[in-house]
Amino acid sequence: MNRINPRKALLGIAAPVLALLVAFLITSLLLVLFGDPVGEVWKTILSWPRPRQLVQIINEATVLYLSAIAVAVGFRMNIFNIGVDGQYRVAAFAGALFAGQAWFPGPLNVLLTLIVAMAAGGFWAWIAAYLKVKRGVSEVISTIMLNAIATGVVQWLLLKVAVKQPGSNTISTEPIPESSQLEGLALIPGATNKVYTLIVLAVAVGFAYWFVLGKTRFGFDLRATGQSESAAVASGVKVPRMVVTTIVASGALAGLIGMPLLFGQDHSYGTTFQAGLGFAGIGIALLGRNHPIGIGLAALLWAFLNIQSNALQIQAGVATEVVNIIQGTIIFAVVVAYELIRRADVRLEQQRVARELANAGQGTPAQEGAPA
Amino acid sequence: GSSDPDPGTTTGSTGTNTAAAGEKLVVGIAYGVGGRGDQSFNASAAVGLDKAKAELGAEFKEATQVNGEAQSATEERLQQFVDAGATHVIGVGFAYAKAIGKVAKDNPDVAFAIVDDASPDSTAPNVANLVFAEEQGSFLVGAAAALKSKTNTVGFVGGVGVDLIKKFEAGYKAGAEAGKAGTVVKSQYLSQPPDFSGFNDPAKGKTAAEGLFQGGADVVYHAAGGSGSGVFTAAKAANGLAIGVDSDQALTAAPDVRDIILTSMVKKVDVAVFDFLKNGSEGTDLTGVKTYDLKAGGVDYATTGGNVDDIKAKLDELKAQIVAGTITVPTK
Amino acid sequence: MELEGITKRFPGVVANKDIGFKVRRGTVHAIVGENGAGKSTLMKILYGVQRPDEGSIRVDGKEVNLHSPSDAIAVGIGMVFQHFQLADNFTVLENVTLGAEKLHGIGDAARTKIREISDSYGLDIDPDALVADLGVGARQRIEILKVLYRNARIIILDEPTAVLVPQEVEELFDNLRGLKAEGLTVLFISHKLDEVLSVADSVTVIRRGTTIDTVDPKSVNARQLAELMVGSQLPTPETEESTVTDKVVLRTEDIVLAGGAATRNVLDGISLTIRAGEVLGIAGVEGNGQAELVEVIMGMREPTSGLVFLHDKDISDWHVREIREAGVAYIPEDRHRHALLLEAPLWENRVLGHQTEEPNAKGGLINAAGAKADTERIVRDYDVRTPSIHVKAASLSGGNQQKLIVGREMSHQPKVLVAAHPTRGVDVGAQASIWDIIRTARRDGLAVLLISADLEELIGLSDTIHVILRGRLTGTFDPDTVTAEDLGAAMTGATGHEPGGDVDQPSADASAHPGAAPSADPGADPSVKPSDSKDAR
Amino acid sequence: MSAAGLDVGTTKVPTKPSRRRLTPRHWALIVFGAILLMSVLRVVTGANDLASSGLLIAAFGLAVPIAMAGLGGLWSERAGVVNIGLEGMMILGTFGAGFLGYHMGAWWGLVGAIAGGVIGGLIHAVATVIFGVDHIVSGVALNIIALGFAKYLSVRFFSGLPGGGPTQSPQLPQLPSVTVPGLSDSLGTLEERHIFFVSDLAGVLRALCTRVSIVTIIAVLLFVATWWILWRTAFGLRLRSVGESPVAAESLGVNVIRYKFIAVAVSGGLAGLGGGFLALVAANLFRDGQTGGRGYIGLAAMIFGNWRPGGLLAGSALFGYTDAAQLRGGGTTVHAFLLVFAILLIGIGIWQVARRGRLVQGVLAIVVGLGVGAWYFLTDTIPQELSGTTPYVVTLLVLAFASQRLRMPAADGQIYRKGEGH
Ligand SMILES: Nc1ncnc2c1ncn2[C@@H]1O[C@H](COP(=O)(O)OP(=O)(O)OP(=O)(O)O)[C@@H](O)[C@H]1O
Ligand SMILES: Nc1ncnc2c1ncn2[C@@H]1O[C@H](COP(=O)(O)OP(=O)(O)OP(=O)(O)O)[C@@H](O)[C@H]1O
Ligand SMILES: [Mg+2]
Ligand SMILES: [Mg+2]
Repeated sequence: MNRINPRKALLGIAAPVLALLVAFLITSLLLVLFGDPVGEVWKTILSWPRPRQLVQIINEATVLYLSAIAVAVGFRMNIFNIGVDGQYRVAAFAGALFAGQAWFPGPLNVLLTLIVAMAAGGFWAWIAAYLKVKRGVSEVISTIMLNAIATGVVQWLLLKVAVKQPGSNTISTEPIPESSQLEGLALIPGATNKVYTLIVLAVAVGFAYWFVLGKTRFGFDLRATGQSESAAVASGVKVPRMVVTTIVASGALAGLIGMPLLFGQDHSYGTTFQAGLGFAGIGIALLGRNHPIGIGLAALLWAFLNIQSNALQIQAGVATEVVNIIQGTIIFAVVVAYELIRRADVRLEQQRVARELANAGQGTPAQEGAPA
Repeated sequence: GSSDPDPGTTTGSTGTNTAAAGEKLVVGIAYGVGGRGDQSFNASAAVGLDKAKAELGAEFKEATQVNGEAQSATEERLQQFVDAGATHVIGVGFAYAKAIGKVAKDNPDVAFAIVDDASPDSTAPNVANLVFAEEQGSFLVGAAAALKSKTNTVGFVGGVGVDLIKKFEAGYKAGAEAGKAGTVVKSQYLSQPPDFSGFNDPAKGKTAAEGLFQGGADVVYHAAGGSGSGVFTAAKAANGLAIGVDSDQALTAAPDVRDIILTSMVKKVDVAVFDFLKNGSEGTDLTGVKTYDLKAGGVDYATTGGNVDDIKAKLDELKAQIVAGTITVPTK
Repeated sequence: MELEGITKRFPGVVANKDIGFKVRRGTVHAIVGENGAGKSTLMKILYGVQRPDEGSIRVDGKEVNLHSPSDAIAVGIGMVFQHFQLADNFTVLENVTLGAEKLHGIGDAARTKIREISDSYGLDIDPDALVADLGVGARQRIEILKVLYRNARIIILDEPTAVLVPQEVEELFDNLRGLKAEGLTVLFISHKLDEVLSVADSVTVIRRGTTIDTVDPKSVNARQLAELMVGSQLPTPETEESTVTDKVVLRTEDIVLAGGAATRNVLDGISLTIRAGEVLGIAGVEGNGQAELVEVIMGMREPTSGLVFLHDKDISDWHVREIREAGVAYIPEDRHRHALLLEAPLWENRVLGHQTEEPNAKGGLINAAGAKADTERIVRDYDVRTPSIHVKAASLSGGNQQKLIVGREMSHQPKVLVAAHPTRGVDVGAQASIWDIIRTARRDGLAVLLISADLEELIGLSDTIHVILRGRLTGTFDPDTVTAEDLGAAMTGATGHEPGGDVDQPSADASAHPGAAPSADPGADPSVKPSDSKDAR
Repeated sequence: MSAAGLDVGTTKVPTKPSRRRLTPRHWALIVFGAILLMSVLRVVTGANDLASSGLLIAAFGLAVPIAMAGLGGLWSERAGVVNIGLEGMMILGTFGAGFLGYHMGAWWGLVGAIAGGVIGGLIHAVATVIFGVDHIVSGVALNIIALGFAKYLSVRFFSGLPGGGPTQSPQLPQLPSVTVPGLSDSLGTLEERHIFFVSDLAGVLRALCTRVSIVTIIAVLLFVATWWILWRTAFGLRLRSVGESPVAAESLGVNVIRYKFIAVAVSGGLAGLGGGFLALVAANLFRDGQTGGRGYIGLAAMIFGNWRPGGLLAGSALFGYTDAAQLRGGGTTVHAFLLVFAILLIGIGIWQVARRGRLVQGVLAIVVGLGVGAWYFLTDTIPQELSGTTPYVVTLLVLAFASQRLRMPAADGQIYRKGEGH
């Protein structure tokens, strides 16, 4: 983050651009191979979104961003939280249940609900953390299991507390009081729909992520653990405690994923509450290289593709899921591009170090030494 | 470069306009997960649509829901139909409830219909709520199951533990009791929402049905969408009987299992869809809750294959009692 | 074997430049040169791991083209890398047969063959042992067995003696002589010139990637050889006047660290005392508990029983961070694993280990500006050769990495320095400056726990030397009188000091005989002057 | 981030790795004990389905796809490539089975399944082995692509076919299955009697000789073959060596890239076969979303099994058994498990207090155990919503009680670059 190096900046931009092009080519190739209208598909996806779609893109990106940040917190410490999905489900349910009681007036209710949701998500993640630290259970397995368990437990609890609207075939928690519903921000002119008010939450979370990880001692310890567990231990990091804190933090952030949906759209938790956001978060965190701004861009790209692909069936007669192929290919292309650039970069840097050393150390016996 | 398609122009229309009178029907139909080809619920809606195309000259556009998608994506699908010039938009399945409510309010000039929901969420002046009395149909097949059972035990396989499916279960249980008092009904669900894989997992359907058959049941009713094929396989292997759902599955299931399908709880989504479009073509759009029950012919049991011929009289008697209101079928 | 005009360029560096020499069959040929001179690169070229940019290699007069290790193996070349190339979770059998399955399969025939080779060269290797359970010496012998198993006629050994004690080195050399007698050719690299002179039939000196000369070991002495290598004199660790005071700084009391269920204790009753201004050396063959002792003192491991005192405070249950904050500096044995974040810039590595201390932190925040400024200072003061403090630690040479670590650890006015192999693998220049740093700090009252496999270093720097064997302190030596051979013998438990030497070496069990060995006495009798160290001279 | 993860929580004290191998006698004893436990449980709780042949057959059916995915994971991770993309490879396998199975017949379907999986494996191999992409990134991307690709292709190729649709293929032809005629029936009679232990044993044996799909037999053979190839042949030695220490392997002339590549491709083929089983045997058709996360479960089963075929088999069997139990018997059968769990907890609690002197943990375990016991005695069944989570809960519990000694291949998840390690 220091000393912006123009060469690096250029390479940094070249990689994603190149990757997008490659993904474009590969997808086109597949479409041609299977005889689908390539032109129509790209025309649909790459057309400039209408105002209402812009709002949808921003909203979708907001939720995806929160999910990816939750995953990224773990990734920065070499922890693979596949359990974001279950954590946000538990949290969204707990939050909706709490908010629905309307124990507190409007905005306070919102604020407290956020805390409840974070606590619930954090608790669900804590189970995995505890098992990892105390029993050495890989978080990869435990979070997979906990996702499935969350589904059953939440549904069971939901049945106990659900209210049913007459004539409806779905059940949900008590809707949150109107005073706590956030109607949204009219950011995009000409759109009938509104941007989630809780986009500010996403921005705040992104900022906090950047600040805590990059600027604080805690963040330093976290990243050090991720880079080298053994070095972190020797430097005085209490790794088990760190693992618990990080997984719980990741779960708590995951708890926020459902909040924009809850307050800005669904107003209750029910059987049709959006699922699967945790998995999208993994892809986006990887695509954004765990960087707060990178993740933001990746989330927007992801949301753009999701929203634009909605029209694929209607306009091009092609399955919406083509977009998954594009998204997956982009991830591949981006990481491969970064890897190639990394290799080039390492070589250049070594060359530079060696050259400068040779100049500096002229005449000293150990000059060309790079002893191991 | 590329821009929005001009609203009003019709791209990729599939029908030719032979409508004699009234406004030209441009239909947008949004299927639930599974789509037109699911041989069950959505397929039934498609039948109604095809009929409208043939008889009313409607032209239409189709799209299918994606598993676990965002609410906004659901809304967007409907809005896209409107943008593409649809005059009538149909959402197939309760998952469209909120979206229909919202998009209908934004587009008061377009007529909307939703299948399987009559909640305040989807209520608007320009929305027709097409709902079915699944419990009534399930009651009849429950009676059929009980009458045919030699072990006095029958089974039920629900795809996903949602309320709609529990309605099937409730009717089925009541029907079994009415068919033969003391009949034991064993139920099994395959997944819990929001994991909707239970509608898509024939392997699990088969395992659950096997369990029911080996646990003493000899007739199993499924309300499990795509997992139903597994139930049929299990029934065939166990020399038992199975009951289909939504469509007349003795006609649509894989040929080798058709003979063990005792009957099907037919839910005539096609009739409801066609009704809605027919009214539309006549310029009098349906609005409000339209309940398709036994009386309205919206649900029924199927007789294909002749497996229920011997008990038909008894079933029709029960049917008459429900229509007459002497029997009230529970929904829970 | 004949080499001619070998040149190898790496990005930015010419590792080998027009190298040429001949190796006669049935001889031991040594190659010497400073760190980074290009020895390993040359050997890797001979073994097909790397391809030369120019030049040719002839074996028995025929030119060979080595694309991969398989090609080298096919022409009868075998190599023992300095860092053992063994899969820990495999058995000896699996490690040996890997890649050579065609010879005797991977089953009983191979097992028999391994036993046969092991017996005929006295290697004492059980084919079914798990490598993870074996010590360094045995691993080295497995590596040699691997080469013999493949019927290699030319054997390359890259710094085979760095981790061995003198007795093991002697055994190895006996083996080499045996091989030579059978007509095998041995090419070997070492930084220890005495060894080279004792075993080699001819010596090639490489400097800055080129061959300087090939000499007959009988016609030169070590000093001349060193001069050929670097063109200047080798500094040796010289002792100076003792600075030991009577102020006890670090003390351990009967530390026990249990091993697994069925194994013996890893540490067994370790008691030692270090005073301000004292360097306490620990000699031992790798794997005898010294690494664990360091980890216990640093708080990275919980001892099964026993206490650690810093000054008078019991720090046994303190955590690493508290211990470091209290003034214990730490130079770990494996810098890549324990001291550096290789992918992080130098200034972040400056912060590592001192995350909570000035100038790295301000409250809960990292003070990047302060850390960067201080990194600049370390780079200047400790002569860390780097273009900038923003490059990744991985791109520094090992010696410079080590200087950064030493600089970092000395920047917080430590009271105790725990240093494990502080000069391992670093070149002569860096080595000298690290020694200087330790000596200066000692003069200022620092207490140093020094663990080193380099016995010269140990003897030169320490005020007292303990020998550790199988988790116990088995002997105490005065560096002024002890020789490397004596130490080596004690380390292997071969002579004089029996393993479990608490019988005739009371120092290992000081609490039983207070005062008998004051240097190991946990301060039971504070009036005893540490006279048995340097002062007594 | 790297695929290898943190070590925290796993024991670090240099315990000698226990190399106590289980002999056939041990295995027999374990199986015997398990059957005994089931029969005791059956008699005590009256949940007759617990050891029925039907349940066991169903358990096999559910275990095979998981075991195949896990076996795929084993191949890949033994060669040092972490494979979170198993799910994607399985999905491609289901489609391959559906497409070739419909157009060319059941056996070709099997070929299609394997081919689909191999394509997925090759993508993963190219990314991780050639381009050095982080294994997790590649696996996740593969899963996303496979999901979209299978759906896209099924819309493209199955819509409009008789019995097919955008989300499913037409009915697929059946593969043969094997029943030992006389034996199966006579064991059946014995099983019906519900005699303590004898009937349970009969149930188990009957499950082994009744309607065993040919693919199940292939799967079993693949397990044996995997064990033999990886641990008894030169090829296997080399393959495992690149997962333990690629640098050492390279120094001995092993072509590391090639072995990793082969391993990941085989891994894909096996996972694909698991998908093929789902489509061809378990369901007789391809359906979108049919895998339902079984690839991840397979990965978990492999870790559960400590990267060894036997352990993996045990892991998948446990999962398959508990899943079948809850799917067939619902709450009632699962209810019986509560009793086991309660007894286990109380036992552990007593052991903790008596033998290890850990009062707090011990008492806690006993209290929770008593609670579970009370739950057992106060209820007759477990709600559907909760019983569905049985396999996941049981897997997690078993891991929690018996983890720690897991040891993955030493270089698993590390990115290998040729010639850079020495
Ligand atoms: N890929 C590389 N890029 C840059 N420098 C490298 C690379 N590989 C090795 N080096 C440097 O080359 C030097 C020698 O490395 P090498 O691997 O030959 O060590 P070695 O001689 O086998 O071991 P040791 O130095 O411990 O005896 C080290 O300084 C190392 O940092
Ligand atoms: N793979 C590599 N890439 C780039 N540079 C390298 C590589 N390997 C070695 N070097 C460089 O080549 C030079 C010679 O290294 P080499 O390993 O041959 O030294 P050496 O004589 O073995 O030193 P040592 O005594 O430390 O073992 C060093 O400057 C080193 O940094
Ligand atoms: Mg070296
Ligand atoms: Mg070297």
